[in-house]
Amino acid sequence: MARPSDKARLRHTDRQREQVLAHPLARGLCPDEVGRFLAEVPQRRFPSVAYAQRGRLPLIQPRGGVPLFDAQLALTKALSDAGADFIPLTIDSCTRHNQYDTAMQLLRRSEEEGHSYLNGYPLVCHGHELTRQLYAGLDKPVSLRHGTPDARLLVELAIGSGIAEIEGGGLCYCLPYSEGFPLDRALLYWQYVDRICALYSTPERPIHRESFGPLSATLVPPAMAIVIEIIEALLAAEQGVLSFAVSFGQTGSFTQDVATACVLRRLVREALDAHGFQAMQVHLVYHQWMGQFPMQRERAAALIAGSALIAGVIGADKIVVKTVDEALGVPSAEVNAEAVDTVRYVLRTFAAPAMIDSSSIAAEAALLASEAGSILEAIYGLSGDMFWESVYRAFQLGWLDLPFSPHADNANRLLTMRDANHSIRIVDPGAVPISPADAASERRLLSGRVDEASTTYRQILADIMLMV
Amino acid sequence: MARPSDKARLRHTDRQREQVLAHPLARGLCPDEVGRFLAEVPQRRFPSVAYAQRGRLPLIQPRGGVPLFDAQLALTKALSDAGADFIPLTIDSCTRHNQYDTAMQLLRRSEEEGHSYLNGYPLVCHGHELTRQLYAGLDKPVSLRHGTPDARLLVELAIGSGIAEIEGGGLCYCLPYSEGFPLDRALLYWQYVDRICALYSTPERPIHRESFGPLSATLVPPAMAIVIEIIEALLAAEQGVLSFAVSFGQTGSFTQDVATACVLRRLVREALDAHGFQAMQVHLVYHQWMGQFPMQRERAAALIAGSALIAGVIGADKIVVKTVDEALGVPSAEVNAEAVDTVRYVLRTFAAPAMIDSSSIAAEAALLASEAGSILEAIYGLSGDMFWESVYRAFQLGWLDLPFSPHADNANRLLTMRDANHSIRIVDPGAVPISPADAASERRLLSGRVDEASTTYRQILADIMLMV
Amino acid sequence: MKPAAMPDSPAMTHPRPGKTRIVMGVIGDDIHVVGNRIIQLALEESGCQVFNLRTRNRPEHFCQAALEVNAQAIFVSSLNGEGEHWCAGFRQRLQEIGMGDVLLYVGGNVVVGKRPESEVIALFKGYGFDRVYHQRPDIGPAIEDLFKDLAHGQTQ
Amino acid sequence: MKPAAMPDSPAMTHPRPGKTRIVMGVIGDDIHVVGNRIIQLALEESGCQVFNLRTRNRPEHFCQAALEVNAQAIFVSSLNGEGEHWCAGFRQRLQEIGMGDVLLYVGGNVVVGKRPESEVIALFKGYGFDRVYHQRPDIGPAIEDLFKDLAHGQTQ
Ligand code: B12
Ligand code: B12
Repeated sequence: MARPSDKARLRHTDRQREQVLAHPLARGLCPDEVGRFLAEVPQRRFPSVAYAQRGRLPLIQPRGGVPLFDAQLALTKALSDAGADFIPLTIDSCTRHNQYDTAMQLLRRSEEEGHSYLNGYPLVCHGHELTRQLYAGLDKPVSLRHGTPDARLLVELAIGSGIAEIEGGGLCYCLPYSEGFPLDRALLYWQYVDRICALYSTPERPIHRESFGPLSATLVPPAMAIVIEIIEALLAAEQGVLSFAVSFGQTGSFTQDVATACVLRRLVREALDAHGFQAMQVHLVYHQWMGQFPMQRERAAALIAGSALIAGVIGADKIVVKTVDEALGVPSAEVNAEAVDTVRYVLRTFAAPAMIDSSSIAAEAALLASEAGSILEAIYGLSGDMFWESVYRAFQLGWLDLPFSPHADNANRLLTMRDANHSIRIVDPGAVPISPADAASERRLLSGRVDEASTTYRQILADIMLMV
Repeated sequence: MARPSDKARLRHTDRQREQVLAHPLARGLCPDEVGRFLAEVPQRRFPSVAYAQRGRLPLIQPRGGVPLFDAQLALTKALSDAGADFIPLTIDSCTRHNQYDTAMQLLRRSEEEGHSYLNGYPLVCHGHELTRQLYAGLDKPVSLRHGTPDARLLVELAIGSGIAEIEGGGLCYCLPYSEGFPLDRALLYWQYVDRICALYSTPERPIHRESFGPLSATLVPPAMAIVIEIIEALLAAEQGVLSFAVSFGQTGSFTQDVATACVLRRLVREALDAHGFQAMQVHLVYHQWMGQFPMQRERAAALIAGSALIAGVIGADKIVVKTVDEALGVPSAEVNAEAVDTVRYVLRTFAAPAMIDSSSIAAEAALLASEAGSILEAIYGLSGDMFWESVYRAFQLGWLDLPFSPHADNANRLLTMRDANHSIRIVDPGAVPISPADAASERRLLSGRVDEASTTYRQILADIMLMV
Repeated sequence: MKPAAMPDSPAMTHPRPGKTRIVMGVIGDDIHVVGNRIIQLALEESGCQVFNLRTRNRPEHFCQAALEVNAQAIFVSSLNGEGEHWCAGFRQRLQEIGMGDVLLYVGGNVVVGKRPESEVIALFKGYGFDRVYHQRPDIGPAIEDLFKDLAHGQTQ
Repeated sequence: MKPAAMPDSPAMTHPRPGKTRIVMGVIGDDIHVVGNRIIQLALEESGCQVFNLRTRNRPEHFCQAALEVNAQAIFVSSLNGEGEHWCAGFRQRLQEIGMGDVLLYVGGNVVVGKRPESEVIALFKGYGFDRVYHQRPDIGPAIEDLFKDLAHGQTQ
């Protein structure tokens, strides 16, 4: 039995750190210098402080990353002026796959040809000294948004740039974001990242970690997302991280969103306390609809407004915002700022009642809690020395199985569909260890769906295109 | 004690009807011919049928009225194609004040100069024969939307045009819609309208009546709206109307909307049953935000989407839709159709959980039910022969007092403000007979408001401009 | 229909010396009173003496009231779109009763539907209005303009 | 990085006679797989034999697979915006290995951000693509076009 524990804490990372910082693009970053720099930036640059000062409304965080420094500076100002509470730095996909040469080449082309060849900010190419200037004088937290199985160099440079929130994790940045990066290696690399975050942290200025709950953003059953979020909170806690956020993506069902929020909050707290990690503070982040967006501008705006209202209802600590151009492409600074203004407007004007409940919400929450509990217990029960090894073993066994994952080793036996309330139901659990009773409940809730028999691509597409 | 009862039913309306139909613009309308015509239009032209066939989602009704027949026909088609379940006919303000000559003059100018001088469709000028052709082949109910203290001629011609839903009432189309039309006269004229609707009705094809709950759409405390809606349901039931809808306008508070919907539904049913009107079917209609709209297009779209989601949550039978041009002026057919599409989109995609509750919703509902109950009991207790006389007496006593009413006889002693949840609170009940305990609860709930002392125009404006 | 004679609201009878005297009201068969209520409060808070005709007025109601209280300015509101019809020839009516120099402002949603801003302003300037506040929710700027115009002695 | 050699997915080995043989996959460091999954299902349901390279491919992966299975068409997907870079010179690569006549389609969000539709289509036609489906969520029309193009014997 390998329960999560601080015995798994990496005792000496120096040798590995030397290797990581030996990369030419690390440009001789010095951890001590970065430590001193972090001690001087404004305190509100640390998410734990921003969260502590939060009023009644969820904090707002857009996405945003463009190749060139000047354009990123302009975008940062526009988003801050529009009322963003967290400033994003979204990293391009080449850098996410450690293809720094391609990133450098495409950065140059973007400069020369005056339009973007990269879908984000190539931080490793720009380096931490230049990137620090993006945030000179900023008193809001900056969040690194990427999808990087091996993020060791990227995160060293990001923290070196004064970025105090690091999104990601061994599971959530491997299974949805790579075609086959070995999961065991990703889990170990993210142990290193968690450890570095802990080393840079002080009680008042902790480097904050946030897990990516939406995963493949496509028909992921909430129980699976809840389990993965709890695993990553535990893995980070093992390394000494003290400030963490779990998150999940809008499911497409109002009922299931409210139930997921309530179960995720409760179970992550229980799991941390049960393993002696009472000291870790946990927040809840809600991602606006992460699946296929409607092309029609008015519908996209309505989707953004409706999901902002749900964020208010579930009392999310932070909401990650989409724009009306989501189905088209990377949005302009104006469209992005407009999305921040609209979400802020909805959160302010539709002051939603806290703690709402209903019979359908309570039933959904009970089912999700039972399913997540069963999967976690099964993983805790696996033999082995380290909790991360049990996690890896569970993935190989198909106990952790992510619908629509590009990963070659993903079991792909877990099948899901939407019920009449648009909630995501488990048609076939595959090897996922939920109880037979829960599996039966899932299928019963599906009986409402008339065309459940037909699994033609049209019917799967209908569930994916729910919001179009 | 003058309790509502069918003893108040007008026994002989022939003489008054002759007078009404003697108006030259009645163009010799013949009630029998209209009766035969109503028996032949498609059954789905009757709201009771549309409501009975309603699926899970609220039915959608836009607003819309333009001076010229051709333009109104095009608008009718555009709204129907966009998915409207009810088709509106919004009447211009001259006709609402029985200024038929001015309406005729402005209709002609609109024709000659190619732009509108009227803010709606002058049905009395166009007549019922021409207006019938607007709806040839339509199998959806048409709703007369206006604001007319003396609607006797207008309603005769509307029903003659095949319109089977008549909005209005003695209180709701007098107090917010006239600078001083004598309320007793309005109450009697609307008894006539209710009676005509009942006479044209058959059990399968009842002419449907809908009361206008938003009233002045400005800081109206829900208890007052609930009381006025119940009064108008009772007055219509006295005249034999069998199909009725009560309505209310979005309050600006998610919590208060949910509470208002639940209390209004329950109390109107109880009041009707208590007075022997079990046969009357009652539906609940929700008006999207009726106050000052934001000029900014994206915010207006967000307000429309957010309020559509609330309509889903409260399980409204029908939602009356606003457009993104609300703050600018009468919308174009395209903008109006777009609003229908967006609301339909939100209702479909955000399948809200039915019967939600929370501690704050339950507390609000209890307070509103107690206040509405007290006011109704006081009115029932007034001496007099007819219930409508008690209603008139209550208005003179200031027991019925409408904030922001243009009516010269309105008491204007009832003062309201928003609390921290944006709910409308009673600062001073004036003569409105709510219990001292409830009045104290209202003030206690206001304590959250910091600036409650200052009643400068800026602070009142802030409550009015909540959604801007 | 409103009685042609001046409504006998208390503030109407005797203008107070020194205070800026303003007649205001909503024109046409228009019952929008919320803005009317707000404008009265705002004008009074900035020290004006306000004669409010409230809603559903004809042009002659404004002219008669302006004559009676020797008004320095008239604020005409139109929200329901009838303004284009009822405001025609407004300045001429004032000139006919010797009040041609009164400051004349109009505001609200002064035409039906969306029309080019420049076209709307030209239309009401043609009717003799000094300033036009079409689709401008905030009354603040208009009150500043009022005191600027008064300071320039545009009126006695 | 993906191994340069063809991944040994079962459908890969021996093309079935008579069925239209299509190679498909996502190009660049792009891991968007949802559309890829849907397109495979749709093509198979319309009777094609599909060789799916899945995600994170280079142009040479497509060319090698097309040669190996003697493909009649190649469906290239690009969602993350890297298409403009990786699709350059695609037709030329095919010509160099004697596959110059293969039908070549591209679709998804093929450039970064919003660019004029005409400019995007011209760009990829310049790379040698027969058809370009930029920001077109529905795969239906592309499959119809495929059978039309095949019927015109544009390919052996
Ligand atoms: C609340 C409201 C109502 C309420 C009114 C309650 C009442 N008795 O007052 C109800 C529901 C009863 C109502 C009814 C109608 N309404 Co209405 N209503 C509105 C709404 C939503 C807000 C108006 C409001 O109260 N604003 C808040 C106050 C504080 O602002 P305000 O009135 O605009 O006034 C401010 C400014 O305009 C400015 N201002 C105003 N006058 C002046 C004058 C001067 C000199 C200056 C300097 C400034 C100035 O300062 C004021 C203070 O801040 C508006 C749309 C909007 N604006 O969002 C439609 C609106 C005004 N209504 C409209 C219409 C047409 C009607 C109806 C005729 C119904 C119909 N056919 O649709 C009826 C009126 C019948 C009649 N006889 O006139 C239209 C007018 C269309 C147009 N002009 O093209 C609007 C614009 C809605 C729309 N987009 O169609 N309405
Ligand atoms: C779901 C999603 C994700 C998921 C993907 C999960 C997975 N592994 O598949 C997650 C959250 C992981 C993700 C990550 C990223 N994403 Co993403 N993602 C989306 C989203 C919301 C929907 C895509 C989707 O699944 N659609 C449903 C399927 C059925 O449709 P489809 O993929 O478009 O494919 C259909 C059509 O395009 C067409 N088609 C596709 N290919 C072809 C080929 C041919 C020949 C033909 C005929 C037709 C055709 O038919 C398909 C079937 O219907 C889109 C935005 C949107 N479309 O609303 C963004 C989007 C594609 N992502 C985008 C980006 C940039 C990224 C990231 C790089 C992060 C970043 N920098 O923002 C990373 C990718 C990292 C990487 N290494 O590539 C951008 C691309 C921007 C651009 N091109 O300008 C988009 C457009 C969002 C945006 N507006 O910025 N994403």
